[in-house]
Amino acid sequence: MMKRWQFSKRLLPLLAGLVLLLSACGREDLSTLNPQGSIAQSQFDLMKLSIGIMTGVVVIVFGLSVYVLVRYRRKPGDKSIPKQVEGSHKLEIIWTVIPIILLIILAVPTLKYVFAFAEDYSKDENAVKVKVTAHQYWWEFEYPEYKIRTAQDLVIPFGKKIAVELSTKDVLHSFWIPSLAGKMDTNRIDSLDKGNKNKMYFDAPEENVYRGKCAELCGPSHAYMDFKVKSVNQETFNAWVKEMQAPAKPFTGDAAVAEVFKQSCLSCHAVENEPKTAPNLKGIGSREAVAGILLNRERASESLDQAKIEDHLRKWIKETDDIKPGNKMGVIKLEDNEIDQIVDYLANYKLDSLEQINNGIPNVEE
Amino acid sequence: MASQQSASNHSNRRHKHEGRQKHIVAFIFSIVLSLIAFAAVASVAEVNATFIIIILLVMAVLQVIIQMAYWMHMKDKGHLLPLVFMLGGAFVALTCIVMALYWVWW
Amino acid sequence: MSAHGHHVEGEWPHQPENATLEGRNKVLGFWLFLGGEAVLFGTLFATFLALRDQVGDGPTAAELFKLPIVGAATLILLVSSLTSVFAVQALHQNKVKDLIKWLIVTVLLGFSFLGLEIYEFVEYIHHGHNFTTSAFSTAFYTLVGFHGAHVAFGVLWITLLIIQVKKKGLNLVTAPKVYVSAIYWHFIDVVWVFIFTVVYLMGRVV
Amino acid sequence: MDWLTTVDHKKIGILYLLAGGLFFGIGGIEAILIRIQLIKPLNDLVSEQAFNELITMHGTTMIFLGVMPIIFALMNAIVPLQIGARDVAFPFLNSLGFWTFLFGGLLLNLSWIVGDVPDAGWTSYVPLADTTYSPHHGVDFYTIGLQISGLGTLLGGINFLVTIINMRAPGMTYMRMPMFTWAAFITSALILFAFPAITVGLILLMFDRLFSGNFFNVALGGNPVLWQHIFWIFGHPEVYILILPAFGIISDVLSTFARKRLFGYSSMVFATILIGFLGFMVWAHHMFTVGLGPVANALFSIATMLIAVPTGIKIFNWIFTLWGGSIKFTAANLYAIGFIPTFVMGGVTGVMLASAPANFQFHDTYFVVAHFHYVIVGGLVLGLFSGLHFWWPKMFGRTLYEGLGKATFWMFFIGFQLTFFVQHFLGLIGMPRRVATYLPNQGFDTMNMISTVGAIMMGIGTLMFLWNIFITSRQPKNAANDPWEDGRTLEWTIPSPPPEYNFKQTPLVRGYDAWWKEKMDGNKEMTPAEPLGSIHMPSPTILPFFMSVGLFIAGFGFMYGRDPFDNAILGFLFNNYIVSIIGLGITFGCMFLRSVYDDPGYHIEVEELEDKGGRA
Ligand code: HEA
Ligand code: HEA
Ligand SMILES: [Cu+2]
Repeated sequence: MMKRWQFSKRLLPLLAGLVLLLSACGREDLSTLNPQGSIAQSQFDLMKLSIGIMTGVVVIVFGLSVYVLVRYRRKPGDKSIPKQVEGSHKLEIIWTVIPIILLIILAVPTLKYVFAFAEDYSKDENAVKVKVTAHQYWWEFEYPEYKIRTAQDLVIPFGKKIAVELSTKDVLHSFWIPSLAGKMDTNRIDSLDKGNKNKMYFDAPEENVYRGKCAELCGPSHAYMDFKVKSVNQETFNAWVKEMQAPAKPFTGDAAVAEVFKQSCLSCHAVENEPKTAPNLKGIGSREAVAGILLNRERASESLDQAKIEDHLRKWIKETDDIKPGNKMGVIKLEDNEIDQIVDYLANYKLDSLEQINNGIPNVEE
Repeated sequence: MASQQSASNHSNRRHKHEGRQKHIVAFIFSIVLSLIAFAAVASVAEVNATFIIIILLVMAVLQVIIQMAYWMHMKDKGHLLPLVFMLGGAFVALTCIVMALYWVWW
Repeated sequence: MSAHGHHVEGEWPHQPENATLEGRNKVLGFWLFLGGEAVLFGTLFATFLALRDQVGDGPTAAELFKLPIVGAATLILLVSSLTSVFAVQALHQNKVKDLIKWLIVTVLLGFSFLGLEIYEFVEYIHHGHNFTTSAFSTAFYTLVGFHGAHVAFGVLWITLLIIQVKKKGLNLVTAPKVYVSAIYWHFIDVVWVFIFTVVYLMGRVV
Repeated sequence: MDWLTTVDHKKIGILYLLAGGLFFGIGGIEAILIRIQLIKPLNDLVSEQAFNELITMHGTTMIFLGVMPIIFALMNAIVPLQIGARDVAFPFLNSLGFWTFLFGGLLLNLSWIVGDVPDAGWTSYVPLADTTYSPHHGVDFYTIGLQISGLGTLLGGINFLVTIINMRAPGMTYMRMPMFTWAAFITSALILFAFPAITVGLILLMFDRLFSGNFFNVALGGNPVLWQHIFWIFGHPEVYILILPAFGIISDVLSTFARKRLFGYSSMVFATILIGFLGFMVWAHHMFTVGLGPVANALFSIATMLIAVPTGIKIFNWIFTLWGGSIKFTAANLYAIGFIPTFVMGGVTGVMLASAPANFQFHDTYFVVAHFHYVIVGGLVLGLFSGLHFWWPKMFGRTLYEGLGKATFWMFFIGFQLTFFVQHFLGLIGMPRRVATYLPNQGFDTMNMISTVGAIMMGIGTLMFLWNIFITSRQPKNAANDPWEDGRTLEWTIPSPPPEYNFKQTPLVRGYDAWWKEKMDGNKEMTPAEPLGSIHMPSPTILPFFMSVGLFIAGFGFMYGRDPFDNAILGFLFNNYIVSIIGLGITFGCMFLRSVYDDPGYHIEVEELEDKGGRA
């Protein structure tokens, strides 16, 4: 008995060290091991607990195995027959009961969080409601309270609960922001708004930009279906809402191209808040990425790179099928000067409210 | 195997004599149970639907038990393994049905 | 455990289907197969139950189903199950003529069941209830159709057995086959009990 | 020709091994391609579409066509011997099962040649697998190929169940059966109950795709979640179908090479049954993020965790089998010993995944990929290698080279750990699975590279194994009856390879570890349970082969039934389903023949037995 305790005592610092190692892992805007939001934090706590238990189990099994293998190896020429043991009830009970106890230790917080995470904030006045609609291969974010709609960059006020309602327009996708909250599938809702609609909630603690991903195979461009969560302070958020509600910025190029833009682009995209089959373009010049995947900056500590924005827009218009194979846009036939003017308009369609966060957050981890 | 065989011989000999009536009784039971079920549905206007469904299911299960026991010889000796495997199948089937009723739509 | 079993040569065993190892294997194997079939139909029932209210623009179960036809089909199948029991009794008593007689009756009843089902389906199609009308219709035709296909297979199979028994007589090779086909036939009947309950009667209730 | 018509379970076992090995190789090559594509960020070795095809075919091929047939190979070759039977219960069905599996598998892989490859993942979730989003024939190859091969698996399962129930030698009670036979028994029962469910699922998907059904068509009331349920109601039992035989192999190998009776035999049996049973009640742990609600998630979390208990019982019983034993480190035993810690690592990550709230983070990431490759490759595949080394002499009469076998083990094992250990961390730091590539600067690069290097080492390991087979096959067939000298069970009492009738005289079993008991009692051979007599054998037949060809043709015909054809004759044949009708005609015609012409079989007479007796 004494010996076993000694053994576990030596184990404890090992476990502690492991947990420490884990918590330093990965990008803070991406890793589940570097949780930022409260949900991700609880999930991380649960993970730490389970990793602790499992490491214990593994160490015990390894330890026993190594001991047995070293101690009972057959010497060359050994013809002796070991004692044929049938089994041992005492041991059987030990290795039935101990795992059960370990499982109970894991099951209790599991149950607690299962119900905690299922709480419904969609009626809570203090929560910001967002309807997330997934498309092959982009994300639509509608704020029903404010009657606005955006795409790819989910703008939220930090410190508040964000109550999300999820669905998809085509195949299944899954909405995942690793450093803020675990994922939830987007299911199909039929034309009568009937179907398996999912709800979840999360929050972010501070100003930052988090990486979100699609976590359900959804076709060839599944790997490129990234999005970003921009968490800003309440004033910025309010300003942003105002800006989004205001009429769109008029096209800046010449009239002929304006017509082309209207015919070729706005047939699917919107610059106002109406629902369309393609991502809303309002304020696209201040988004984190073009098409969700062509990043305009690597980290939130840098500022958005205007050259990159223009470059990415141009690339996207010209090579959309290479960048996201299978996407619904397809290559649009445009003259070079038309592309120039459209890129110019879009790249400079900025939202002033987001200027500060777009210029880089100084204290974000490198 | 052999002992099992001869054990069932006895019951079989009796089987021969009482045989037919027993099956006809099972048949009549089946008919009556079906009739009750059909009648229950015909009376749907008057009674509460859940109640009727329960009646329907009870009738179906009873009928199936009777048919399995008599017509499929389940109640005879040497049918332990068939019973175990049929119950296994029924268990998985029931699992599927529970799934369909509770976890497909929400 | 030899192939010839242990019955005295010339005497007809009480359970001819179990008299040889091959026979015992066949009967047991068939039971196991039916265990699998139970899962097969269970999954189909589950699918049907999940989709039964999803009628879209098509007719609902309550509008569609006519109980007299279903009642008649039920009666036919129940009687055929009884005649198939009689066939097995004849088998146990080594009465070849009776056996063939009852098998023929069973097959004829099976055919009439199928006829009724086809008539029913045609009727529904006239009411705009096609395979592709709604999730309900697809699930309905799949479940009931699967059962129908089992009946059709059973009918063909038993017909083949009748021919075999006529040609080769009743012996320890043919006996297990006949016995197993009877078990199959009862199983189809049992599935039908659930179909008329769950699909038709419950369809009329809600 | 002999091989096409054989109904001998030992030869069918070898056929399963060949076919399974071929598909394992194909699946492995697909794995290597996946890994090379992922070796660095934004790699473009293969297109995104091709990548999805690779993962789909890798998962499907490995599970259904690679490892399951190898399991069936060992079960065919060994189970009848372990229970002292002359043959399986249904030699004809056994052969039919093999050929339907093979032609189903060929149909599935024909997709590579046709160019329409399944691309919706091995789970084939709708609507992605619908005709709207996967309009080419890829998924049709999946639904129809798997239906045909699944039929073969189901037949095999029933066959083993009846064999084990009805064909045991006198004295071989259930509680004296070797663990591998027990595992085969429970695995077969799981097959019996799980495969019909996936068959229905595949039929529904096929109806939707080929005949415009609405099961999963949301616009007309269908429900995609239904598919997920049906898939996983099959899918979870399937993973125990895979692992239980490995448990059986490990039990037999460890006790043999520790020269010790399996510790806690009856609790091992009990645990196997319990795992099989619980396996049907946990499927929704693959669906925690689907949105079933907190009650379902809670129930399935707890149910899933419970499986750790019976599995733990097994693990500790193995360790205590070794405890106090006299352990010999043969290649077979190395694989078995390597299995224990590796499988436990995979198992405990399974329990982590079972915690629904944490699963929201793990799900669909490389953490899951790491989990299941630890249990499948680190568990099952190591188990299969162990079993193959162990029973190779029994199957082929030649012993694989020990030295090369051990080197192979180390190559494969180290490669395995490199490949999959880092994947846990990849998942945790945010890498989703099934991504064709990834952006740089996310901290994924180094670990992906390590993973790819490991995969290549596994590939080299597999090649070394093939080389071992090759050079061994050029040696004389001289394996002794009991080549390991510590054999415990009945298969080691007969020549290697066994004669077609296995046992000249059915042995009388007097206890658990029947052969070991006789050895300990000083006997040189088993006591026969019957006098020497002529042996009845089933005749070879080509019908199963043609029945399967018929299904293959029919399936192919259905797939193209609604396609436009340029060629008028082809169009006529396919669009009127004449091809399918011909195929089904062949199958049913063969069934008819089989039913009408009874197989009289043939007898091996006593004189013949006596002069065959000495020869292998
Ligand atoms: C051979 C195959 C195999 C085996 C044996 C297992 C075994 C287990 N699996 Fe795994 N699993 C897969 C193959 C397998 N799995 C596959 C292929 C997938 C992914 C499919 C896909 O999405 O493509 C998957 C996915 C998967 C998921 C879903 C993940 C997700 O997609 O989000 C979950 C969740 O609960 C899970 C759990 C488990 C558990 C609890 C076990 C248990 O049976 C493990 C039990 C074993 C142990 C626990 C170790 C030994 C025990 C002890 C030493 C006792 C003490 C232990 C404790 C107290 C913890 N598995
Ligand atoms: C039995 C099951 C099984 C086995 C054995 C394996 C074995 C391997 N798997 Fe696989 N895997 C799955 C089942 C399996 N896998 C499943 C179900 C999925 C999920 C699919 C999905 O998402 O839908 C998956 C997914 C999967 C992924 C994730 C893909 C993704 O999500 O994007 C990866 C990536 O590393 C991977 C790698 C490997 C590797 C390196 C091996 C190695 O162990 C392979 C080692 C073998 C070899 C390298 C063979 C070498 C070949 C030769 C030497 C040639 C011989 C030639 C002939 C005989 C013809 N697998
Ligand atoms: Cu599982």
